[in-house]
Amino acid sequence: MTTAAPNYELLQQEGLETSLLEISMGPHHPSTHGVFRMDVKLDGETVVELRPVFGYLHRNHEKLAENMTYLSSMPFTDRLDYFNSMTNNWAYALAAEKLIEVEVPERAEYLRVIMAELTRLVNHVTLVGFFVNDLGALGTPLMYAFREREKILDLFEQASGARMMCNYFRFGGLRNDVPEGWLDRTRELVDRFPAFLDEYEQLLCENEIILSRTQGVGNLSRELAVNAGITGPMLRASGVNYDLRKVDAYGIYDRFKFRVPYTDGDTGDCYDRFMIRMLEMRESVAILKQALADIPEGDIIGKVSKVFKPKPAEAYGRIEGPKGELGFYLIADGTTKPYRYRVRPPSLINLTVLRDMCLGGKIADACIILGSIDIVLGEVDR
Amino acid sequence: MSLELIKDILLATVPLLVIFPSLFAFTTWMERKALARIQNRIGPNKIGIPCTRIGLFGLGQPAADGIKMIFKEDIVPRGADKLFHLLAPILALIPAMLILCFLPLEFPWGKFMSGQVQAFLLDSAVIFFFAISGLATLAIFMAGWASRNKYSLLGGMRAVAQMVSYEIPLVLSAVVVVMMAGSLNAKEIADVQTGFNWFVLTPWGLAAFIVFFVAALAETNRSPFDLPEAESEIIAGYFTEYSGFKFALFFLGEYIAMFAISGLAVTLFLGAGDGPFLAVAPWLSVVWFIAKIFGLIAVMIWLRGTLPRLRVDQLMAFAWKFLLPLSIFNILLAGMSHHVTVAYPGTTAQVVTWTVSLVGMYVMAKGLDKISRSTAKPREYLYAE
Amino acid sequence: MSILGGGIFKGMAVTLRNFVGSYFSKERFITTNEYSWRPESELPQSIGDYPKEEGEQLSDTTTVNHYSRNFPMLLHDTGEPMDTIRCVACQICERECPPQCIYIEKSTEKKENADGKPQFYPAKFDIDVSVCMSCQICVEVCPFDAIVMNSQFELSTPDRFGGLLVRRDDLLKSNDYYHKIHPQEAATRDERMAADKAAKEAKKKAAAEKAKAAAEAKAAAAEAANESKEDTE
Amino acid sequence: MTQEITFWVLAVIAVLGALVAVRRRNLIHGVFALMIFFAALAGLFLLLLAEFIAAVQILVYIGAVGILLLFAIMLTERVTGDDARDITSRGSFWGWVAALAVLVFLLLPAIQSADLPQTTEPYNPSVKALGQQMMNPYVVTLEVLALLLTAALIGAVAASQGGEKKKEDADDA
Amino acid sequence: MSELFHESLLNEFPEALWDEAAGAVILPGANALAIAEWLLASGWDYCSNVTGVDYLEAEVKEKITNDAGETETVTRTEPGRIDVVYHLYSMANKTGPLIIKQRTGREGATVKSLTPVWRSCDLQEREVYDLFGVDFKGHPDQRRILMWDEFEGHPMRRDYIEPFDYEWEPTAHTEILEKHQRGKVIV
Repeated sequence: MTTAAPNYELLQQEGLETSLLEISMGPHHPSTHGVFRMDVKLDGETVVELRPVFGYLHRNHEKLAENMTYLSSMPFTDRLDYFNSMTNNWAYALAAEKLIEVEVPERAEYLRVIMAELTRLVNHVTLVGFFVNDLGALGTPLMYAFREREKILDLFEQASGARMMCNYFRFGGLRNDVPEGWLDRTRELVDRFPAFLDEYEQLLCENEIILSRTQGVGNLSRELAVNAGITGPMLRASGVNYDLRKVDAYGIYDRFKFRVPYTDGDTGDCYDRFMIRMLEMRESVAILKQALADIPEGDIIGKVSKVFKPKPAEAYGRIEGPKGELGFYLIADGTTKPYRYRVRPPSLINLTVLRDMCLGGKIADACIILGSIDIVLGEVDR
Repeated sequence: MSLELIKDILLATVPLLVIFPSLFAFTTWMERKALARIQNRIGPNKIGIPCTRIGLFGLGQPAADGIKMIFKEDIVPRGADKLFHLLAPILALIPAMLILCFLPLEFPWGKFMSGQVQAFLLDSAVIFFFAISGLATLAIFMAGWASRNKYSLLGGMRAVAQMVSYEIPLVLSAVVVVMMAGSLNAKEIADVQTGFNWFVLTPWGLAAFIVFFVAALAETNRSPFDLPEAESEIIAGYFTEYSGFKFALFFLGEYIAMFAISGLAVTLFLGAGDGPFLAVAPWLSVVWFIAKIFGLIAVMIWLRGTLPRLRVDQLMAFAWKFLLPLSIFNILLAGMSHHVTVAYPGTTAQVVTWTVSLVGMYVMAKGLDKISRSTAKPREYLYAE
Repeated sequence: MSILGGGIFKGMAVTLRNFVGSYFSKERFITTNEYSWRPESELPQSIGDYPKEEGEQLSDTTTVNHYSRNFPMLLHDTGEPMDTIRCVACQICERECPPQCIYIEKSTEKKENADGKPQFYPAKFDIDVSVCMSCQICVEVCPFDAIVMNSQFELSTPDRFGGLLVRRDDLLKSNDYYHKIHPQEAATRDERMAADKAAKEAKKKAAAEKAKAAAEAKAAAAEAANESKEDTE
Repeated sequence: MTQEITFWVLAVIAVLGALVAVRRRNLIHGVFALMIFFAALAGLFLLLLAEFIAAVQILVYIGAVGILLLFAIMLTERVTGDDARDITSRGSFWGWVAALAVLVFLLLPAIQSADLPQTTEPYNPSVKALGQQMMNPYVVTLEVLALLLTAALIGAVAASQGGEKKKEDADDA
Repeated sequence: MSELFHESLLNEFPEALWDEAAGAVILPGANALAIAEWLLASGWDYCSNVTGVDYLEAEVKEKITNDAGETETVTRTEPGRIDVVYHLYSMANKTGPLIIKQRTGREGATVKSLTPVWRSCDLQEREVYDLFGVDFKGHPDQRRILMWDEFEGHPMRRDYIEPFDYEWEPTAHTEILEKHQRGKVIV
C-alpha cells in the first residue's frame, strides 16, 4: 500500500514537456487477474514508473495452518492457487510425507501424476485464453479454453467431488479411488485434446497481430531470471532448462518419457512465454497417455492415521506447479499441529521482475506482460 | 413555402430515420448471436414476446436493452463539464445520421419511384460524406475530455489520433473510384456500375476496396482497431463515465456510422443497389443495397470475434507506413491502366494491365509489410529430454 | 506464412469452422447439463413444469453422481429419523472441521439406537451453511459413518442471520436417499460398514471363545491345583 | 421566402458563435463555439448553392483546424482553461471607438458603392466545371500550391522529429 | 553434493555454526553478506525460499551429565529468537537445498538483507519484515507488502493479539464461534 493516497492531480512539471499522468490500475481493473494494483506513471502512453501493490486478498493462510491439524489445513491449500487445487494439495502432501514415513501405493502415484498433468492442461489453456483476452480478442479463445476446461473439471468433480476445490490428496495417497469408467473418460478426453490444440495453435500462433504485439515486449534476460528466482514456464522461456519434474524427479516422473521445451535465452519475451505454455500442453498430453496406459490396480492410500504427531523436524517439499516451483516448508514440533507452515508462492516471486520488464513499454504492454507472468492473487497474497 | 417541397424532404428523410435505427436494433441482436455462436454459446434467446416464455431466438433483446438503457440512472461525474458531457453523445449521433442521406438509396414510394429527385442529390456527395463523418472525431474527443477521468482522457486522445490518421487512406482509396467513375455524385457512381461491372471486380478497385474497408474499420473503432474503447487497458475508453441513455446514444452513433461507411463502401465498390432481377422489380435495388451492407457488417462481426487489438504506435505505423503509400500507389496504377486501355483498345491490353496492376499491388504490399514488421515471425524452440 | 495476412485468415477460418460447427456438431456446443441420477424421462423438459411436489427442489434432479458434494447431511437408517440416527454426538467432526461451522449439544440421557445399544444422540446439531466450505473432512474423521456429503445446492434464504443455520432435523436424510444420489459411494460405504460389523462380531465371538477357553483352562488349572493340594495334604 | 429565413438564422448563429468564441473564459468552449461559427458559414455557402465550397469548408476548417486547435490546447501545459483567470479588458472604450471608426469610414461606403450583379439567368454551379477550370487555366497554381503544402508537411515532421532528436542526444550524452 | 558442501562452507568461514537437527548453517550477523556472495560465486545461484520463524521464550528440560556422572534434568530458559531461513539451490549444476539461517533476538530484530546477492529475496524479505517485524539492513525498498501501511503490529508473531474488530456483526455463527473459542487455547 502506498503511504499517502497518490494524488490524482496532473503533476505540474517545470519546462514544457507534457505532465506525467499518474494512473492507479487499481484492484478493480479488468486485466489484473484479481485484486492486484499497479501505480503507473505515464508519459503519454509510455510507462515511466510502475509500482505493484499487494495485500488485497491477504487472509494470513499460514497463521490459520498453525492452529489446525495437518489434515485440516489440506482443504485450505485448494484456496491458494484456486486454478490448480490438485497441484497445491500434492505439494503440501509431499512436504508432510517427508515428516512421516509412509509408503504411497503405485496406483496412488499414477493417479497423482494424472491429476497434476490434467491441472497443468487446465492452467495453461486458460492462461493462454486470458493472455489473448488481454491482447483484445473479445473472449473467443477464452471461450474455447473454458469449453475444454469444463470437460476436465467434470472429471475432477466425478473423482474428487468438487470442480475447483478438490481436496483430493491425502498424506500417503488419495482420499478415494476414482469411480469406474473414469479412466476411460479421461483416455477419451486425452485422445481428443491434440486436435483441439492444433485448432488453438492455428487460431493464435501465426496471427500477425499477436506476433507483432507480443514479440520484443517484456524481455527477461537469463541472468536476471535466475537471480530473481523466477521459476516455471517463465524461466524456461528465458532460456534456462530447469524443470523440477526432471531435476527432483519427485513422485514417479522418472518413469515417463517427456520433453521440456525451452528457448536459447536471447529473447525471453511475452511471445516465448506464450509459446512455451502451448508446447508444454503437448508434453502433458504425452505424459497422460503413458500414465493412463499402464496404471495398475491396487489400494489408494498407505497406512497412516488421520491425525498424526510427527517427530520434531523440518521438511521442504517442492513440486513443478503450472505457475512455477510451489514449495511447502513445514517445521514439526511433535504436536498434531505444524509449528511453522510456509508456502513458497511462485506467482509472488515471479512478480519481482514486473517493474523491470514494464518500464519503457506502453500501457498496453504492461497489461500483457502481467498477463504473461500468470499470477493468481490467492497465491500471491496468501 | 411550398408544401410540395416539405413533402418531398419528409418523404426522403423520414424513412432514413425510421429504417436505420431499427436496422441498428437488428444488428445488435445479430452481433450478439453471431459472436455467441463463434464462441460455441447460444447467445440471447430468452426475450421474445413479452410476458410469455416463447423465446423467439432472443429477438426481443434489443428492445429490452433499449428500455433498460432508458431507465438506467444517468450518472454525471462531479468534476465533469456538464454541457459537453451532454453534447458529446448527441454530436456523435448527428453526423452519423446526416451522412446516411448521401447514400443513393431510392425508396420505392411516391415521386421518387423514377428516382430522379433525391433529397441530397448533390454533385459533391462524396466530399460531403467525408467532411461530415470527420465530425465524429470531435464528439469522441469531447466525451473523453468532458468526463474528467484519466482513462477516458487516454481513450479520447487515442481516438482522435486514430481517426485523423485513418481518414487519409479512406479518402485516397475513394479518390480512385471517383477518378474512374468521373463524378463525385453518388448516384452517377452507382449508375456507372450497373450491370455487374462493379468497381471491386477490377484489380485497382479490389485493392482500393481492401484499403477502404480496413480504414473504415479504424474509422468506426471496430475490432482490430478498437483502441479508444480497449477494455483490457483503459477500461471503456472515452465512454467510461457514461451510463443510461447517453451510453445508448453512443452505441447508436457507432452502429449508424458503421452502416453509413459500409453503405459508402457498397456505393463506391459493390455497385449500390445493382443486382439480378432489377428489370422485373426496380424496388429490389433497396433490398440489394441493404443486403450488401449486412454482408459487410457480418465480416466486421466475424473480425471482432477473431482478432486481438493493435497497439497505439503500431496502429499509427500501419496507417502512415502501410495504408497511405499503398493507396497512393493504387491511384498511380489506376491512372496507368486507364490510359493504357484508352490508348490500345482491345482485350490484350486489358489483360496485361490487369495482371501488371495485380502483381504490382501485391509486391508493393509485401515490401511495405516487410519494412514495417520485419522481425515478427513464428520461432522454433529447443527441447530437453 | 507466405501470403500477406496468412495467419489472420487461418485464424478466421477457425472461427468460421466453430461458427458453423456450433449448429451441427455436439462437440462444439456443450452447454446442456446432462448429468443426473434421475432417468432422462423424469428430467424437467423446461423450467415450467418443475418442481412437482411441494418441497422438492430442482437440484434433486441435476446433480452429478458419484462423489459430487455440497453440504453435509446426517444419515439415519430406514425408519423414523430420530430412532435410527447414526450420530452419537462424539464431537470429533466439530473439533476437526477447518472453518469450525458445526455446533453439537450432546443429549443428557442415552437412547436405543438401530441395533439396540443405548447411545447418546445429538440434542442439537447445527451446521452454519454460510461458513461451511464443503471440504468433506467431517465425513472422513467420523468413525460412525453418520455424516455424509449431500449434493443439494438450493439453500438460498432471504434471512441473512438465522436462515443459513441448518438445524438437525433438516440435516437428517435417510440412507436410501443417500443410495439414490451417490449410488456407488453409498454402496462402497455400506459394504465397508457391513465388513466392519462382521469383523467386530467375529472378533467378539473369537474373544468370547478365547475367554471361555481361558475360563475352562483356569477352571482346569484350578481343579489341577486343588487336586495337587489334596495330594499334598 | 425560405431563403431569407434560413439566411438570417444562419447569420445570427454565426455571429453568436463568434462572440462566444471570443468572450468565453474556458478555452475548450471557445474552440467549440468557433466550430459552430464555421458550420454556420458552411450553411451560408450551401445557401449560395456552392456545395463544393461548403463541403471543403466543413472538411478543412472543422475537421482539420478545429482538431488542430484542440490538440494545441491539449498538449500545452497549464492551459486547461477552467481555472479562474479573469480576462481584463482595460481599454474597452478605445476598442469601441476603433470599431465604429472602421464601420463608418470603411464598410458603409464600400457597401453603397458596390454594384451587386442582378443577374436573372439560373446559375447552376457544377463541380465538373470547377474541375475543368482548375485543370486548364490554373493548373500551374494548383501544382505550386501542392508543392507548398508538401514542403509544409515535411517541415512539420522535421520540426517534431527534431525535438525527439535533441532529447535523445541529451539522454545518450 | 549439498551435504558435503556445508563442510567446505564451515571450514571456509569458521565462525558459522552447524545446526545438526535442522541440517542448516547458521550465519553470524557480521559477515553474512560476504558469505552469501561467496555462496553465489560457488554456484548457489537460486535462492528459492525465505521464511521467518518465531520462537518464544521457553523452558527447555535437558538431561545433562553433571560433574558426578549421573544424568539429571536441568530446566534452562531458552531466550526467544527469530530465525530467517534461506533455502538455496543451484540451477547450474541442479543440486539440492543448502539451508542457511540468520538468527536475531525478538526485540529490535535486525538481520543483513541478502537481496543485493539474490534478487528473489526482495519480496519475501519484505513479507518477513511485514509479518515478523525483522528489519533487513540494506534492503532496497523495505515497506509493508501484505498489510496496509497504517497497520501496527506483526501478525505472524506467536504472541500477537488480534485487535478488537468493531465492524463485526453477530450472526447465527456467533454461538458456534464462542463454543470453539472456549474449547481452543491459542498456543
